[in-house]
Amino acid sequence: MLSQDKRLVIAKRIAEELKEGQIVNLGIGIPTLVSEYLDDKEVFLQTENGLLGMGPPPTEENLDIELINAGKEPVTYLKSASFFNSADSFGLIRGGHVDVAVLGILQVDIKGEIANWAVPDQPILGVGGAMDLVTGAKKVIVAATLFAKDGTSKLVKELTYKTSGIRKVDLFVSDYAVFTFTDEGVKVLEMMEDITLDELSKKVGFNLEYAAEFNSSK
Amino acid sequence: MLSQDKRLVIAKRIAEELKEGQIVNLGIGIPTLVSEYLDDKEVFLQTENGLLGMGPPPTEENLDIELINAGKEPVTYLKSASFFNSADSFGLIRGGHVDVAVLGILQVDIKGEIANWAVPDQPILGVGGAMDLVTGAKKVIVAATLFAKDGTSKLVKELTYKTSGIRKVDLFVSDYAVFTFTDEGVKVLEMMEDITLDELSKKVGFNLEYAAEFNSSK
Amino acid sequence: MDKVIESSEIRKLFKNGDQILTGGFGLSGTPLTIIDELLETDIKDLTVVSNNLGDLGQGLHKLFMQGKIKKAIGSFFSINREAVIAWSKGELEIDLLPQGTLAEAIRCGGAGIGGFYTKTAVGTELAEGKEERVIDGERYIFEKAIKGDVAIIKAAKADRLGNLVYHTTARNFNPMMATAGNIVIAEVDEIVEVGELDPEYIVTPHAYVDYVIQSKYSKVGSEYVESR
Amino acid sequence: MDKVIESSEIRKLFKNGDQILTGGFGLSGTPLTIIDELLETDIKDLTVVSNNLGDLGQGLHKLFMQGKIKKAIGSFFSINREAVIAWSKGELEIDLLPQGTLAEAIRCGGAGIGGFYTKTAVGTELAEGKEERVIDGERYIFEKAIKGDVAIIKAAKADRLGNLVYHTTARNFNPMMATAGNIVIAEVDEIVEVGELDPEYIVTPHAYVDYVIQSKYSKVGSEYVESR
Repeated sequence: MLSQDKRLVIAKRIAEELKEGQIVNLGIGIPTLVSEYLDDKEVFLQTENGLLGMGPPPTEENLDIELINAGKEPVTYLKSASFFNSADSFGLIRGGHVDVAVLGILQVDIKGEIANWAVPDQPILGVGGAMDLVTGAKKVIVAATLFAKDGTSKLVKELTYKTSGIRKVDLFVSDYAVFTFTDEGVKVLEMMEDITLDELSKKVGFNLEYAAEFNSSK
Repeated sequence: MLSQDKRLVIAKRIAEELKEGQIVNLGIGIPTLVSEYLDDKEVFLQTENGLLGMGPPPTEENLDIELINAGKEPVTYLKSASFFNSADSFGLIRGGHVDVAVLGILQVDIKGEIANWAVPDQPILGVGGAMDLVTGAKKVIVAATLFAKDGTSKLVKELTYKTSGIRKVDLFVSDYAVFTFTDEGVKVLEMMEDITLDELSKKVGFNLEYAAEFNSSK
Repeated sequence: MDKVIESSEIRKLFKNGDQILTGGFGLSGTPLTIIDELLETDIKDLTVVSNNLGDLGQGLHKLFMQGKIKKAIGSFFSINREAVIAWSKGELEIDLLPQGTLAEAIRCGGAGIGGFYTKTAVGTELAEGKEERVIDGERYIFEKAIKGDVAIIKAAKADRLGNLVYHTTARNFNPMMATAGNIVIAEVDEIVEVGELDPEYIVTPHAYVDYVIQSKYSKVGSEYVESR
Repeated sequence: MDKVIESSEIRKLFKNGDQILTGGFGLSGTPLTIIDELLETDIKDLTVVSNNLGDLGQGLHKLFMQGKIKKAIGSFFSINREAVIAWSKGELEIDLLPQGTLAEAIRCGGAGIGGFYTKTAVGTELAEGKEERVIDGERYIFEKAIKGDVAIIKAAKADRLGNLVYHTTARNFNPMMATAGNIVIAEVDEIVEVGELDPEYIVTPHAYVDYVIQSKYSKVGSEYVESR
């Protein structure tokens, strides 16, 4: 698959995971694409700079550059929306009132701990709301291609990049497979490609197991 | 003087102390009377249950029992007013944004520490906003008759009632005299009655001194 | 989505021993209809977090008189004579907090803050047994966040999703209580359609609210009267 | 009372070494006119508290390029290439905080809270050297409140007393910054008479605001343009 196609497949699969009525925060990158696959499902998008009820990007006509999302892109708002300040916005996030956060990652380890803010060998001068979202959301889904551009697996035995927090994520939707994280660690929930468990294990570099609820029909 | 006259004299003297544009919180009792002597001076009254810009009591016609002050009496609001929640209201108080708090007291000691919440030999089940106001207001003025009903002085060498906090008050306006509190302790700033310093000292039970800025013309 | 339910349906949301966060200052902003529904249940041993325990024999006062309250956490109970007597006899536990500390502790509970340091009450009886810490040369005491099993609040208007706006000083503790309850029930004077409340002016976003009920009380002169 | 002044009058309110709290997220809600006035002064060695250091070469970015900023406290500086280079060379101090921790620390600074415990960043590099505490079985780290000498903020409308309302996501950090500055200057798009703002909807009460100036910037398409 082309890179953009992979991204869309991941976004679409995550959209299926969201439930009617949920409060959802979508991170920058693939997570942002999830909103395009929600169809009729009413989920309420929160953006940490102070809006619940974010709508699609504006047309040129109704562009308002003060009305932006956390990625600083212009957005619109829905009629159910509300605006609030940054302290209250992070109160919503950290206090456990966001049902699902969908986040990009650099790495996720086999226990579900993620690294998504600090690129190695580069000055680390940005964290934004990444750590608050990992810590506070009721459910965290990570969205990423399974392999970095240099071919290394983002699913790792131990993080080599800096951790975003001690909170374990719930789900990792990649272009090859969907992984769940329980007390027993990572398990394969679904294959997204026509690939065997052995082949996938070889690719990531360690043995993977199916989850009890593995769905082979997907 | 009759008891009510004394209260009015104290309230009037405190009104003189307030400056145009100040944010002022008036406690229950004599402090509430201060608002009647503000004349044309524009001060903004804050009430800790969530209103800045409190107006006079309502007429029967415009009574709204949800619109009350901290003493649970119906009030009105001025056109410059704003409403906020209790956490923000105490942020305003504790954060030092109230210029003057005028408070009733049971006792004030010679260093300026006050007791105004717990009556001895009675169950202590109420504190309300008393301690927040003592702690947070930029200036604290206490308003009380100098002597309790049993004749004992409210100005004492050491508190025998429970303290409201370590913060020292700035001014004590009583029916006999106005007292200031500096690092050197209590001083007499003005006489409110035709009485000598000696007579006053005898009445309170210890020696009092004039403040450097004592104003004999008052 | 529609969060509006019949008031009687809320009875099943409570259980024995719950910690109930209750909005209101005096009776202003108190969810009187929700409290009436609680009176119809056999729930007991409640811990109530509220500035006061009702007023003038109304609101939480009725709940207390029915013997449902085991413990009260708040700032001002002195005027509730019966509560004072019960406390003296050891029949009612009371945790007394300065009003600002109470408000802040609930805000923290809803915002994922574990606790905070306040200047208020340093050196007083209410600081006894509490950790003291000097920050930048000033003395502070530690206070833990407060959360609840159920928050019962009163607002002026709700839309069907649960966005809320308040009326004057009836706002008081309600917005914080709304953030800190596991289940949040809002009683309102008026229910409107989604889109009727201005997004700039919504005080409590719908994310915090689980159920909305129509209040049965109206203001008539100087009283709250059950009228519906 | 009238807090409205000419924008050039604010220059005298700053001094070398000040800690300046600045509202805004990206450029949305950033007081661009106030920053331009600062550029006209010879003030230096500033510590700036702000989510980011401007964007697209505007706002605080200009102040930084003029060499006035000694230290920045915020959550996201990565996109400011020049700041990153200066930091690498040791010419710029940076305190990096998670965005929610930053917002909360400023709110505490304005509200008389000395510090607080947050779950965010526990176990990460940003928690290094910070006190950890377990509250009810969960791990938290301690963060100190943040205050400033001057807060510079941007609102949509002010009345002449300084009551403020905001526009959509341009609200962001501004209401907190307004509470935590010793001197608070608000830049606004529109100045109205007292009484024109609804008391229920005022976000920042006038008690927090010392000076109000008219913004010289307008939104034109996808840009903020100096137009007055």
